[in-house]
Amino acid sequence: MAQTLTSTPVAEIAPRRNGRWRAQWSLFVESRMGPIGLAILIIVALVAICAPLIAPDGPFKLGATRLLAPGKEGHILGTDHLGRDMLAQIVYGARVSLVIGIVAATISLIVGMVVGSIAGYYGGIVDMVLSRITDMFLIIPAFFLIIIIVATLGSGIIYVMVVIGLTAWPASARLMRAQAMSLRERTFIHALRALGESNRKILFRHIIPNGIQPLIANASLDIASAILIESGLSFIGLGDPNKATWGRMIYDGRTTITTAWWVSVFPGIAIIITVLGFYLVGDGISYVLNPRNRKVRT
Amino acid sequence: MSESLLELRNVSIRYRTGRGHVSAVEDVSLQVPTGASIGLVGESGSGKSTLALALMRLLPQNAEVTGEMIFAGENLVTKTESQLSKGWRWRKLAMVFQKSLAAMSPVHRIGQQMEDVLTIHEPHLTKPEREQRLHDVLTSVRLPNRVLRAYPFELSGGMMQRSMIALGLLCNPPFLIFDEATTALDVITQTQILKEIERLKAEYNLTTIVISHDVGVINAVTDTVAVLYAGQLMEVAPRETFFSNPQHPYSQALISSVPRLRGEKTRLAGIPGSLPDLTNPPQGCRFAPRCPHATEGCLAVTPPLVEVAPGHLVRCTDIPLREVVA
Amino acid sequence: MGRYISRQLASIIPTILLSIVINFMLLHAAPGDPARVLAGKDNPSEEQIAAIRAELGLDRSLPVQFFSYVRELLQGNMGQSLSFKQPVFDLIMSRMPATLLLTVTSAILALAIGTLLGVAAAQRAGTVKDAALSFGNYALFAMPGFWLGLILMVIFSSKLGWLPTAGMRTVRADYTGWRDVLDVMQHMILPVATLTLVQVPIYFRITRASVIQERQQDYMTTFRATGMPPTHTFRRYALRNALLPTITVFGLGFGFVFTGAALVEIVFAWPGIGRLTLDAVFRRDYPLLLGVYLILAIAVSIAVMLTDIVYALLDPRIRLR
Amino acid sequence: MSEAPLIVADELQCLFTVRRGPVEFIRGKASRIHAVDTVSFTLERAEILALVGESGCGKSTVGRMLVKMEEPTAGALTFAGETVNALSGARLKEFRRRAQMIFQNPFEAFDPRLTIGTSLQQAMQIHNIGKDQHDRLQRIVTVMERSGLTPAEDFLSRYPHELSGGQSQRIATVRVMLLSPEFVVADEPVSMLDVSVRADILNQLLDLRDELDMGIVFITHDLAVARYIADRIAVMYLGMFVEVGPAEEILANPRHPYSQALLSNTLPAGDEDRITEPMPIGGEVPTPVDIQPGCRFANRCPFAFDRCFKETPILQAHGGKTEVACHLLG
Repeated sequence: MAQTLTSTPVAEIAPRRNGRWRAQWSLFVESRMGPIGLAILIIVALVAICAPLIAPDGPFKLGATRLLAPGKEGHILGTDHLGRDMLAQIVYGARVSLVIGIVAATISLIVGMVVGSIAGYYGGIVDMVLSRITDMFLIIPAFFLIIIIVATLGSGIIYVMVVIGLTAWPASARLMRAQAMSLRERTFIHALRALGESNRKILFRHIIPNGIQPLIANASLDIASAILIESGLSFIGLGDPNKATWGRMIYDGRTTITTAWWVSVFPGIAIIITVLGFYLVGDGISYVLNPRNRKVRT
Repeated sequence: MSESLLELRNVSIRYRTGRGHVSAVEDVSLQVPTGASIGLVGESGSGKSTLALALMRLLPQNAEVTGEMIFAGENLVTKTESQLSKGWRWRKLAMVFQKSLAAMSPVHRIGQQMEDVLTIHEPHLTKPEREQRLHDVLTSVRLPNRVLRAYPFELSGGMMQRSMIALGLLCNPPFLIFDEATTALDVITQTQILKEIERLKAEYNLTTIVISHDVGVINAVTDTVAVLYAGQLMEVAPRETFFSNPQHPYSQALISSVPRLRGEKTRLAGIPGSLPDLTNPPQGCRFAPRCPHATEGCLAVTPPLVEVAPGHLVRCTDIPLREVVA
Repeated sequence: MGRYISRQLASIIPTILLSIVINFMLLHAAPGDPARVLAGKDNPSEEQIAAIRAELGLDRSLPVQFFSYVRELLQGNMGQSLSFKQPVFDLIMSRMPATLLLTVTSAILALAIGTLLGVAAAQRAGTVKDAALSFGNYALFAMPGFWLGLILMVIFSSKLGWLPTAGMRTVRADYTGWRDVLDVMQHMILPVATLTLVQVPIYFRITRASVIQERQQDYMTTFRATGMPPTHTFRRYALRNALLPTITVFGLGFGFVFTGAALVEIVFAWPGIGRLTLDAVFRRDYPLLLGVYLILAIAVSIAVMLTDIVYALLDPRIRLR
Repeated sequence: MSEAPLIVADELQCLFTVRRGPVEFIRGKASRIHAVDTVSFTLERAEILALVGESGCGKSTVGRMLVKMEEPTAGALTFAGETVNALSGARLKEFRRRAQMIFQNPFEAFDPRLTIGTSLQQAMQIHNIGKDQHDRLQRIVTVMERSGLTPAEDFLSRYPHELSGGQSQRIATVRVMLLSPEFVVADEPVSMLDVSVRADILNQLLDLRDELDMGIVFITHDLAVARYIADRIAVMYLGMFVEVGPAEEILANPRHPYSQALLSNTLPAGDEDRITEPMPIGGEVPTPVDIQPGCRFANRCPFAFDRCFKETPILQAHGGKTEVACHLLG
């Protein structure tokens, strides 16, 4: 049993079974960053879900007055160069951003999980090949790759999500590989092999479920970075032209920023708040997963 | 018997945790005479390492120490961190840790780290004097000088453990604690290092506490054995007496559950049951729930540590009874 | 050590090869005729397409095409930019210094600031100050660099008028010598500040985490037991160990810097790779886009390799194995 | 069938190639670690053989090869008269049921996410043992209660982290028993346990041998434990057997200098005197990279002479049942 100098076990006292979730939750709260992030995300999600209630006219309704300053004529956050209400656009933009982030992160999580766990569990030549490929993808400047692909293949939102997801997986793969490599040497995996369990079942029923936690924390960061990448793409004009995303709003407001700052500033703040929420939740999950923070350290 | 260098008086240690207090050490009183070598033996969860760290005042923040630890006439429990660093730690008490590979910085040379420690305690030494001292301590643990140029990962387990002993001897402390110092080593290396420890005790005139879960180690390098179980001191006895005539049921079980190299092969008996939950320790004797001789009285009241013979103390209500039988 | 370096050198070759393969595949994966794609979408003439087809040898088998593509690359021939009517390689190289000026300056500044703040936060771990620093760091990390650049530009150039709005030099001023250097430096301030700010969190996070982790290592207990003052142990031992991971991040972070720089260059009209990329996107100049990507992949691979070597120099566990 | 010994290991060898970088690859230079170098022995049913040696001597690798957790680089392994080297598919699975392994670390013996009951049932499901869930549970409870784990139901609903090390190791042994194996390799099963619970595990294994005529290879670094549990002892040094024979004979009269060193350096745990003064041996067990001919113990052996550095001694009997690999004995 791994013991450190300062934490020699006093007794084998373990938290009760159903106390496990509660213990993890209390650690999450203790991380301070986690709960703040979760609160932010709940608000963002509520806004996205309730968009039709907040902005009944939808995001594309053209208004009479262009570039209206915030607070004028009932437009709390002003209007853009086509007279569209900024608040409505931002509220609907939340939906797009969340979907892009979650879909891209899910793709990257799944690819990373499969590649990493196979490389880590089987080892040997399989690992050599897969982890070299992973490292290479990690080094390659993904944003430029995304630019080329989107510029070549088209900038529909589906493409954008898939391409972001397919370039973001190396980080998850590295995490999962490390997990699988350490799990592989754990006694219970050896025991399962000795008992005659097939490698495929060991991989999917034991290695992945036991090793996936750090990937969940990482997925939170992946969602955040997917949202940022999409906004970057939109900003250079490669976003989906049919979707009101926050990046696109900043792009739209760029030319008039000296006269109508609100068109670019508010969507930017929306991005910051949402991305921050995911970062903070990721931080909270990492805190929970860090064995050093476990309580009942005896 | 000479005067005590160290005396523990009713030392109790509790950890505050999310699930309440863990009573790791309870009411331990122990005298360590100058020149003595006390073996502190106990299984995992006995509190032996907690006690060692408490002596160096290295326990984590969530630990509370009560009682007195009188070292050379002064109470260590009330010393401040800066007092301890100046003149106590390493000058008067030093320690050899378990798990030696991680016990030094991995990216600094061993010599550099040792020299650094020496400079802090004896800043007046010149560079050649420091090098001489390093050479001396290395020689006394039978290590070549090239170890000074090595990084921890370049040394074998045995050499690294010798380096840790050399580090402990660096400032000539009168008192040295060995905390499971040979546990991770192979049989032959372990025996050789224990022999070095025996020799160094005489050479440096050391008083030592040797902590181990292995009665074989305790047998090899101590003159007095103290048995800890679940934080309570169960028996203190001269080594010969402890091995030939242990009085506490736990001591007896501990010795008889180890297979022997020679003699009649009899079926070994383990100790049934498991360690009590120290967040909610049982009333009375903590061994009572597993003790074959336990009575209702044992579960109600903690028996006192009674001197049954000179230098032989036992915490058990059953003692007079069984002595009559014997 | 020599063996280590040669191994590192050997290890970047596959990465570069992979980038070339990706490039090649992108050419062929694009919808329709690669020659048509390479020629751009703005109604290329049939002669143009035929010329490109001949140049790439598109009538031959894929492996043959691949090897001739690689051979061309090895000679520095990345094709002709369609919109600039110049060799792609020359074009990129002419823009590289401007980009390097931004990226290198900001990376070093961010490394210094982020590390210092990270150490400061770790030393106060668990306090309100640490929480505030961490929160601020995350907020900064959540900021899109181009947006931050816009905001800084509006405040410091448009509203306050303290700094030039855009470009690398004052137009039509034709300064020379020191005057020119000063002029460039003045133009640099905002883009460099933007890039530095968005990178600080990377170093802050890794430094804070690794300092906290290092303080819990066993050797810290050993040194505390020896009576070594905590500040001494920290400065002399914990810090050295804790800063090692930062080096790796510095290498990998280079890819990130280029990304950030590209967008910030667009905001500040800085004549670097980012502007070039944007132009290439707008004008559907595919040879140029592929060229930019390949050069960056190689540059980042080399940066990663160099940092690995520096890491090995500082960590005997790697150097001596 | 029943005539054949349970296990016949014929010149088993296991070499590991040291990881190569591109440079070494081009130069075509590869170092090999001789984890196990030609080990031969037989094991009968109901016999317990202890493999004794220091860390890195290859005793665990031998154990792992015996249950096909590691493939030998050379040599043949026969199990109940059948060659197992090339087994695969259904035959391998059947071998896995008949030849089992108990591991060192009881704290990680079970998947931490599953209850003990689930893990035990899973072991039976792999080999289609038991008609249905009810039947399987019935069997589990029977075996557990026979091993003194009462009440069994109380353990089945627990998670691994709620067990003590001793309990966990006993249940791990139960899991192995559910498959009714004929052969078990026990790799240091008590070295991580407190002394007070070690006896339980050792006794559990002894009882199983008696009840099921199981053959056991017991791996340990502790000669006293080996003496307690084993009929025969094989002393290993750097991937080779240096001495093999009846346990009492080796304990009473070790012939190989390494066995002598090991025995004399083992600490007595009671009031018995040392048999002899600890024999001083220089250095530590080296990593066996690119081994040259000669006795592997020669450079640490106080009695080594010319021949020891040139010629590898062969394991042979010198009167008595014990076989020794040493030039000193002629």
